[in-house]
Amino acid sequence: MAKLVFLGRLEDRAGCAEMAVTPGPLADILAGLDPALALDLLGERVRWALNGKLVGESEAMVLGEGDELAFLPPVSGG
Amino acid sequence: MAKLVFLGRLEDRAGCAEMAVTPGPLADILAGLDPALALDLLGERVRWALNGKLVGESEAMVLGEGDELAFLPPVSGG
Amino acid sequence: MTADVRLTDAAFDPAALLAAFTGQFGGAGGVVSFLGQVRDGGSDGDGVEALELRHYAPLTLPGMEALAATALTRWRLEGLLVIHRHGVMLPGDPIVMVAAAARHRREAFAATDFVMDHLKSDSWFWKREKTAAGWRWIEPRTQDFADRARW
Amino acid sequence: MTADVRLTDAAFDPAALLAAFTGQFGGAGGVVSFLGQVRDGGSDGDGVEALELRHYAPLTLPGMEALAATALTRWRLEGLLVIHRHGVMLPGDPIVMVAAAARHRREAFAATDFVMDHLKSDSWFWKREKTAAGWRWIEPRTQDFADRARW
Repeated sequence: MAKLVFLGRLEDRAGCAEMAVTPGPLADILAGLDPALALDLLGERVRWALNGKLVGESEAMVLGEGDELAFLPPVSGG
Repeated sequence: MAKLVFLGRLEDRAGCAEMAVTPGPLADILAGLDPALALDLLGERVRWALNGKLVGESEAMVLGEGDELAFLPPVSGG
Repeated sequence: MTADVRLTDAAFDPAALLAAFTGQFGGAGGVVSFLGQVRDGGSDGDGVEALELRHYAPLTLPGMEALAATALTRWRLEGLLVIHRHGVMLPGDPIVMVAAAARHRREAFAATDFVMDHLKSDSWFWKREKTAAGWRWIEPRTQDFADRARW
Repeated sequence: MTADVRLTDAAFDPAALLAAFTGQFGGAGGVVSFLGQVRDGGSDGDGVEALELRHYAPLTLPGMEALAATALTRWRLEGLLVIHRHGVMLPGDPIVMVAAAARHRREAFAATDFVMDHLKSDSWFWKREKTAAGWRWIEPRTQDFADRARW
């Protein structure tokens, strides 16, 4: 399995902090989510981290077994 | 008597922190001091305080009984 | 010199940490510290009962360490401490402490100020507050970006 | 609000003072502090064995109080502490601590920085240092005047 991680308010939108998903093209994974959540994850202020490293936000990404993709909304911390 | 107070390096010059002097015109009092010390007390970077308040540096001053005149060189503190 | 950078879910004692830090740097001459704590809402009636800071482990501590390293390259410091809580905190609880020791106090002030500005605007923390109305995520403050832009 | 301003010839405990100060201002959100201590000369070989600060009682504490009052008019603070030693101190001894509590950290930073700059350049203290060569009065530093001129 692969894993999606939702930070900040995205956790409330998703209803969970993490979600196990079937590996494969990200476009397919997003298509299986609630459309409103998928739209939020693709929002221009949301950054992505793949396996702990910031990456470009591309729907062309393919998640492999064990991959972790985190969705990071604007921070409000400190 | 009146009192002269020497702060900072002026204490070393005077050889004491305080000096009791006979009340009267300051010019007379200064004339009774070591001339090198008197010159230092009149230096342009030395400020004066009479009875705890800053005053203009004027040799025309007259010290009365119980007056305290302090000579304050540039500070180097804190 | 390396900075002492910590991310913790346990309460910390700012006075004890600062005393230990100051004791390490006897040659410093000056130590500047900033302590941020959860406001007790009493003063302005915002009624915050609790605050939670979430983080993303793979990014948050490495980001703090990179920020501290940047401060060490920009100012001549003898010591730098950065400690940040995550988890649920109550009014009055310490959230963050930054301390910088330097021979010249201007450098200690600038480094502490710089680290705080970037912790606020760039660090991977997400904050929510609990009031009588429940938990609510906090939006980034415009001021935080303005603060960061000073550097 | 009035500032807590003290001039003392006794050693003080910065950590305990700061903890007490911080505890008083739970609504503040942020506390900035500066601690100045006698450098231990080991690091640069200046070999200072002791430092003495003299003051002139009728002017020194009133001057510190006036400075604190000015800071209170310029920044929105919830609390301000200024404590300064005089007398003979040894390496590592605290000399001065300034702490400012504010809702907005920028104000706490600015007020602390301002008070320190003016304490250094304007306060009625005279400093001498003891080295192997004996006691020596310290000249004012040009940097102190430059620091004050920033305000």
